[in-house]
Amino acid sequence: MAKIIGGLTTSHVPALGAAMDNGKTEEPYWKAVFDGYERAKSWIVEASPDVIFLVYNDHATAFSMDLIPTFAIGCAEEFPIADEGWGPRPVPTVKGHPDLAWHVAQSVILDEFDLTIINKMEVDHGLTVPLSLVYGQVKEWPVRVIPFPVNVVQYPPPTANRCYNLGKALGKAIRSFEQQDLRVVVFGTGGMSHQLQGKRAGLINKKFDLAFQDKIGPNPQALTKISHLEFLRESGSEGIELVMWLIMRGALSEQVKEVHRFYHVPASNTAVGHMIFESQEA
Amino acid sequence: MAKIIGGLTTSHVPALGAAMDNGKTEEPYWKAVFDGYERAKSWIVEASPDVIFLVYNDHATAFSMDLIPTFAIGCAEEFPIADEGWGPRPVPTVKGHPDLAWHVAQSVILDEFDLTIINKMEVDHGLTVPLSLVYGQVKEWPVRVIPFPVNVVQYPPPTANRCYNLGKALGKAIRSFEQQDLRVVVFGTGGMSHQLQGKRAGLINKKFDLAFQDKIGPNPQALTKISHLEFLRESGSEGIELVMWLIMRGALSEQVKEVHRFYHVPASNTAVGHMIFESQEA
Amino acid sequence: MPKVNDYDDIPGTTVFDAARSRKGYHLNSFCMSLMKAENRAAFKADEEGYLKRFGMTEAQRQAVLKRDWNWMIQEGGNIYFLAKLFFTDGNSFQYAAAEMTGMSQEDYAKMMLAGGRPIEGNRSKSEWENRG
Amino acid sequence: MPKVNDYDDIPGTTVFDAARSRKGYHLNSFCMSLMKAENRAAFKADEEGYLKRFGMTEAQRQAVLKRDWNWMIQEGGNIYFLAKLFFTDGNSFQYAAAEMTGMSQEDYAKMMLAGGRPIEGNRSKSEWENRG
Ligand SMILES: [Fe+3]
Ligand SMILES: [Fe+3]
Repeated sequence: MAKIIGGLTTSHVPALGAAMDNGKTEEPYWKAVFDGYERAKSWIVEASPDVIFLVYNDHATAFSMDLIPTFAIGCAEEFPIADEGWGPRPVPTVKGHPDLAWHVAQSVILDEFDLTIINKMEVDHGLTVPLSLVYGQVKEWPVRVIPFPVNVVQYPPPTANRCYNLGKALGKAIRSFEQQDLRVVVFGTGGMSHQLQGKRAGLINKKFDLAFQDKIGPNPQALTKISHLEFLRESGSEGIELVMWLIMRGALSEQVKEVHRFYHVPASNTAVGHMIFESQEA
Repeated sequence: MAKIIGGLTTSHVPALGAAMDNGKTEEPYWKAVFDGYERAKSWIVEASPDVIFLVYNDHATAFSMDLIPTFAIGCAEEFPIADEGWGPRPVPTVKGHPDLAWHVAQSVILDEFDLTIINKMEVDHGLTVPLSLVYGQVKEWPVRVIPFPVNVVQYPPPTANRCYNLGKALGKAIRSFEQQDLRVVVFGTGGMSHQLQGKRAGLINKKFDLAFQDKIGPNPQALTKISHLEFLRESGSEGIELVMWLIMRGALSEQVKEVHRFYHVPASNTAVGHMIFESQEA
Repeated sequence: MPKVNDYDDIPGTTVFDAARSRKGYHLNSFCMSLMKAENRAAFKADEEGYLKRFGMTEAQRQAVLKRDWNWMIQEGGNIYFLAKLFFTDGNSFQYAAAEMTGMSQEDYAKMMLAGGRPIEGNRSKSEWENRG
Repeated sequence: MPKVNDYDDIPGTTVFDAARSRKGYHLNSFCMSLMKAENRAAFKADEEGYLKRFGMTEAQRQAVLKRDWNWMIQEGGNIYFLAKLFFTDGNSFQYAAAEMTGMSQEDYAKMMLAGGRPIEGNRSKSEWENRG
C-alpha cells in the first residue's frame, strides 16, 4: 500500500520563483521569507517522498475561459512548464506518476467526486514555486508529481466543505494504491490572505490567517464552515485559495503532528503561510 | 421563476441522423423508428419550451483523451456542429442560453457538484440527433439549448446515484432562475442496451430495458442502485449511457406523468428507448 | 499492471479503463485528427506516411492499415475514436460492429432485426467457455 | 442582470463571477494570447493592430492601451489573465496592485512591509462611505 507521510502547505507567490530564478534569495527582503523554508528542505529529505500529490490552482494558464474544471487531475507522464508572459520558468519539466494518478482518479470518481481527467497540460507558478521552495534549484525534480488543479479563479470555487471531503476521498484512494511502500506527501498550496485587485489591493488579515493555522491541524471541521463570502471579505479576493489547504488536510490522518509553522508578511502582496504536518496513522 | 415542463429520453444513434439528413425516413426500416417519435413532435409544440437542458455524452468529439470532464455545462452563446469524420451534419448551429446556464453552473457548484464550465465547444450527434428527432429538419432550431455533456466514454463514468442526485440539484437550480415564465424541458439521451465493440457486439437486453422504462418514472431510486458492472454486463458496454436518463429524472418533480413510451429494436446496433414525462409540481 | 477487474469477466468486451486509455493514447489521437477534412485527405493520399506523424506503436499502425478493429481495440483503441476512421472510410457503426463479430454485415443486420444478440448465455466468460 | 450578490458589499473588490466573466471573455482571451513569444512580439510592434484580432469592445481596447488596470477589471478583466499583459510589459503583481490602489509602488511596498492594508475598516462598503 502507498503511505501518506505528511502534508505541507505553502503560498506560491510568483515573485518567490522569480527571486530564486534571479539569485535574489540572499537579499534581506527575500531572505526573511526563504529562511522560513529551511525546515522544509531538511524535512523533505527525511520524508523522501516518491510522489508529491500537489493541490494548487492554475492561474488562467492551462485553463482559459473556454474550459474551467472545478477539480482536475493530471495523469500524464510529464507536464511542461508554461510560458506565463516572460518565457517558461527555468525549472525542470515535471514528471508525473500516471499509475497512481489514474488509480486515484478512478477511485474518487466512483466515490462521487466529479473530476476532470487530464492527459496533457502545462503547469504554472502555482505548481512550480512550491516545488522550488522545497527542493531549491535542481537539474531534475527528485520526485514524481501529480498535479491537482482546483478552480479558484472563476467564481464560484468549490466550497471549503467539498474540498475537505474530497481530501478524505483522495487520502483513501492513495492509501489503497497497491504498489508497495510508495511514499506520498500532499501539498496544499495558495493563500494566505491577499488581494491582488482594485482599491482594496494589499489587504492582509493576520488574525484570520493565524486562526486558520491554529485550526487546520487539530480542528479542520471548523474551517469547512467558512463561506465564500467570509473568505472573500476576510482574507481578500485571492485569499479564497485557502480552500485548497483543506484538500490537503482531508487527505491526512485524523490526527496529525504539526512539525513546522511559518507566517510572514509580505512576499510581494501576500501573507506567506507555510506549515508541515506528519500523519499519525493508527 | 423558470418552470420545468417535463422531460424526454431518447437514444441518439448517429444512423438516425444520417437517415434524416439523407431523406430515408420513409424507408420501412427507418419508418418503424421515426413513427415512434410522432408523439414527441406534437408534444414539444404543446410544451413549447424556451430552453432544452440537454444531457448527453460527447463521443470523443469535443473531448479527446487530453481532457475528460465528468460533468460539463455549455455556457456559450452558440455551439457549432462538429465534423465527426464525414463533415458536419447539415443542421443549424445550436444557440445556447448563457443566462440560465451560468445560473445553473453557479448553483450546482455551490451545491457541491464539481462541474466543468465550458464557453467554447462543438457538439456531436449525441446532442444533434435528439434535436432532429423532435424538431425534424429546420432552418433554425426553435429553441435555446444548454448542452450538458457527461463522460461515459472513459471508464469510470459517474455512478447512477451521483447522476440522480445531480439531476435533483439541476432541477432546483433551474427552478430558482429568476427570469419569469421561462419554460424548460430536460432531455436525457443515450441508451438503451447496445454494445458497439468486440465479439459481443449487437447485444440487446429487452428485459433489462423494459424494466428500466417501468421504473424510471415511479421509482427512479431503484435504478440508482445499478452498479457499473451491472450496466456493462446487462445492457452492453455502451448501454451504460443510461446513467444520463437518471440526471433527467432527478431534475423533474417527485411525481411525474408518463405521456409516451416507445421501445424499438434495432436502430443500427441499438435498442431505441424514448419516453416523455410531464412534471406534476405540487 | 495485470490488475483483475470485475468487468473483465464479461465476454467479448473490452472496457475502456485507465490501462486501455493509456495504451491507446496515440492511436486514439490519430483518430481524432481525422475530424478535419484536410487531414482525411492527407491520410487517404498516403496512409503509412500520415500514420508516422503520431507516436503509435508498430502494432497500432498495422492494425489501422489492415482495418482490424478488434486488434485496434486490443491496442487501446476506443470505438468512439475509431468511428472517426470508419466514418472516413465511408462506413457505419453497424459495418464496424459486424466486422468485429466476424459476421457478414448482412448476417449481423439479420441478427439485429431478429432482436439482437440475446443476453442469455452472454453475461460471463464461463458461459462462452461452456458452449464449446 | 443587475443582480445583487452578497459579495458586492465588499469595498474595492470585483468578484470574477459569471457576469464579469462573460463581459471579459474577449479581453481575457487577448491576454491569454500573450503566453506565446511571437504574439508578444506582434503586440509590442503594433498594439492597436494586434488588439483588432480579438472581438474586444472599444472600452476594453482603450483600457489595454492605457494600461488602466481598474478599467480593465471593470470591463471584465481578471487579474490572472491581466498578469500576462503586465508580465509582457516586464512588470510584477506588486506593480499592478499599486497602480490599482492609486499609490506609488514605493508607498504600496511600504504599506505591505508595515503589515499590509488592515482588515479593520475594509470589510464593508459602509465602512468606506463613513470614513468620508
Ligand atoms: Fe495563487
Ligand atoms: Fe451514444
